[in-house]
Amino acid sequence: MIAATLIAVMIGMVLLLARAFIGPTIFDRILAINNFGTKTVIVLALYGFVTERPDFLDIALVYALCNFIVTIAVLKYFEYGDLGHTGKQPKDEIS
Amino acid sequence: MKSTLALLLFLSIFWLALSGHYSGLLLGLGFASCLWVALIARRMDVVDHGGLPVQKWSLRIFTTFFIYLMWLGKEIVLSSIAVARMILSNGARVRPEVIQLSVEGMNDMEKVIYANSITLTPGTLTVDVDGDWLNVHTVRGDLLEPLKRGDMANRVRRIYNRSGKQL
Amino acid sequence: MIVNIILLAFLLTTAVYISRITILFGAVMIYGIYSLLCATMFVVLDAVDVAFTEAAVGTGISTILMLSALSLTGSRIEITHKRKPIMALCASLGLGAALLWGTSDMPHFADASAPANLHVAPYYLEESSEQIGIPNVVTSVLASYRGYDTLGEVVVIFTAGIGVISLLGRTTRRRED
Amino acid sequence: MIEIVFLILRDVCLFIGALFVLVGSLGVLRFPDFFSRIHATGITETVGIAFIFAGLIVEVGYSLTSLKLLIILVFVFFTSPTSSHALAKTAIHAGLVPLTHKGGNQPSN
Repeated sequence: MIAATLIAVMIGMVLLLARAFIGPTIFDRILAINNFGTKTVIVLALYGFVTERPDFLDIALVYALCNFIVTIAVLKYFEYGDLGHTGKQPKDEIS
Repeated sequence: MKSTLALLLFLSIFWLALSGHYSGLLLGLGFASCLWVALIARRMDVVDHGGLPVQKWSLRIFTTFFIYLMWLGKEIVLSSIAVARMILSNGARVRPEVIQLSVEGMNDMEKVIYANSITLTPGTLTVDVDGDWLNVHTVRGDLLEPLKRGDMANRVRRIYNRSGKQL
Repeated sequence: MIVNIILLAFLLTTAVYISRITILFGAVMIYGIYSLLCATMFVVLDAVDVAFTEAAVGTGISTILMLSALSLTGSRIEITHKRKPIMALCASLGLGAALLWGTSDMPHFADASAPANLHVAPYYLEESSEQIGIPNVVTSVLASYRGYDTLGEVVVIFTAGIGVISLLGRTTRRRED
Repeated sequence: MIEIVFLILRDVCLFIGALFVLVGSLGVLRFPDFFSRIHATGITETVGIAFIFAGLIVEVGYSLTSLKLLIILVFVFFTSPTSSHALAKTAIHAGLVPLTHKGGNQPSN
């Protein structure tokens, strides 16, 4: 059953890849990638159980962290056009 | 200083929970790295001064919060089923709407819990927070009915034991 | 096994898509997926430490670095594929074929009698946890048995980091003046 | 006897979780506009991952592993609304208008 779940999540990944490829807006891609990261976390956890080595969960944890940070960084880039921005001044004053 | 110590304590507990090795050398190394991270966080001034749970949060609030989480879990499952049925019916029943909800009289923590609960429930999504108003997007109007009636808002208010008045 | 095949198929499609996409920003985004897949592949190949590094560096830092490069250069221009680089395609296909042919001489994955697994690896595996006291063998090899080597690497990376910071720091200071 | 119950519980949890993950991904592909697609990803990131991890926790029982699973779960629960909200807000600020069935019912911001 765990292996079947693994396969099901991977089919879900295929659907998300399709959404990431066809877009159409950049936000659709970011959304698909963010969700892809969550699915990767699930896949890693499940894979650890399929191979009976659940110690791999640490990597899943790092993934969850990185996924969040990357999404926020990308959106910050989009909102302010600059990653070093503190978010205190409005967008128009920088450029 | 107090928040830095709380951060250090939290990091140490987190390290203990994750490592699973309890020999002297490793415990020392782990604590040293926690201390290092806490010091860097203090120097960078990224320690969260507002979120220290020991001051305001008594045990009672933890229990009410837990009850709220249980209720939220039920809501999440119910609305997920609704959205899942929408997806399986080829998106025919999708009626996106954007409405504004009032969060008048809530403090910041309650607003955060409320807005995040709305977002966490599939089918409804907090797009923007604008003073005392939340812009909420939904895939179908009737998913917003419980929110409009103020069920969730009242329960959020009840976490801190404030009177749940009608919106 | 089927996980391997699916992951490889994902990697291939992502790589082809990255090479075809015309928006730089989209390429950076899809590259994040590529890194995630790569790291999952490393986990499947039992290289947990490499997967850790790939997860942190490939997914986290390199995406952010590319984004900062994009925001520094301000480049939002779409690339146009004008030329059809037949020669380059032939060269890369040839190189790939040569590499594939080369791997046929290599020992199989996880072969216990491979030369790499016979020299010092058994010694490290058996003795390191008693000698060093660290449960992870890779860490004790990197930080203790090959400590000087690692120290040299760290010095090189540190120098490179200082170089980059001094280059970037100058431009921002000039902008403030 | 109790083992069989746990086995069934695990399989049911995993099955429901896998189903929700699949449906959520299908929704990301099927829904008509960006803002509705966020709701579809919400299914994966709440119910899907919760049921799958609950199944895995049933599988391992009391141990450090299930604690780690719980930590990941809590972490995903905390971050997923934040990133969805940030996505929606950035998209609105970038000028993307949500599709509404009435038309012209745009949010003021």
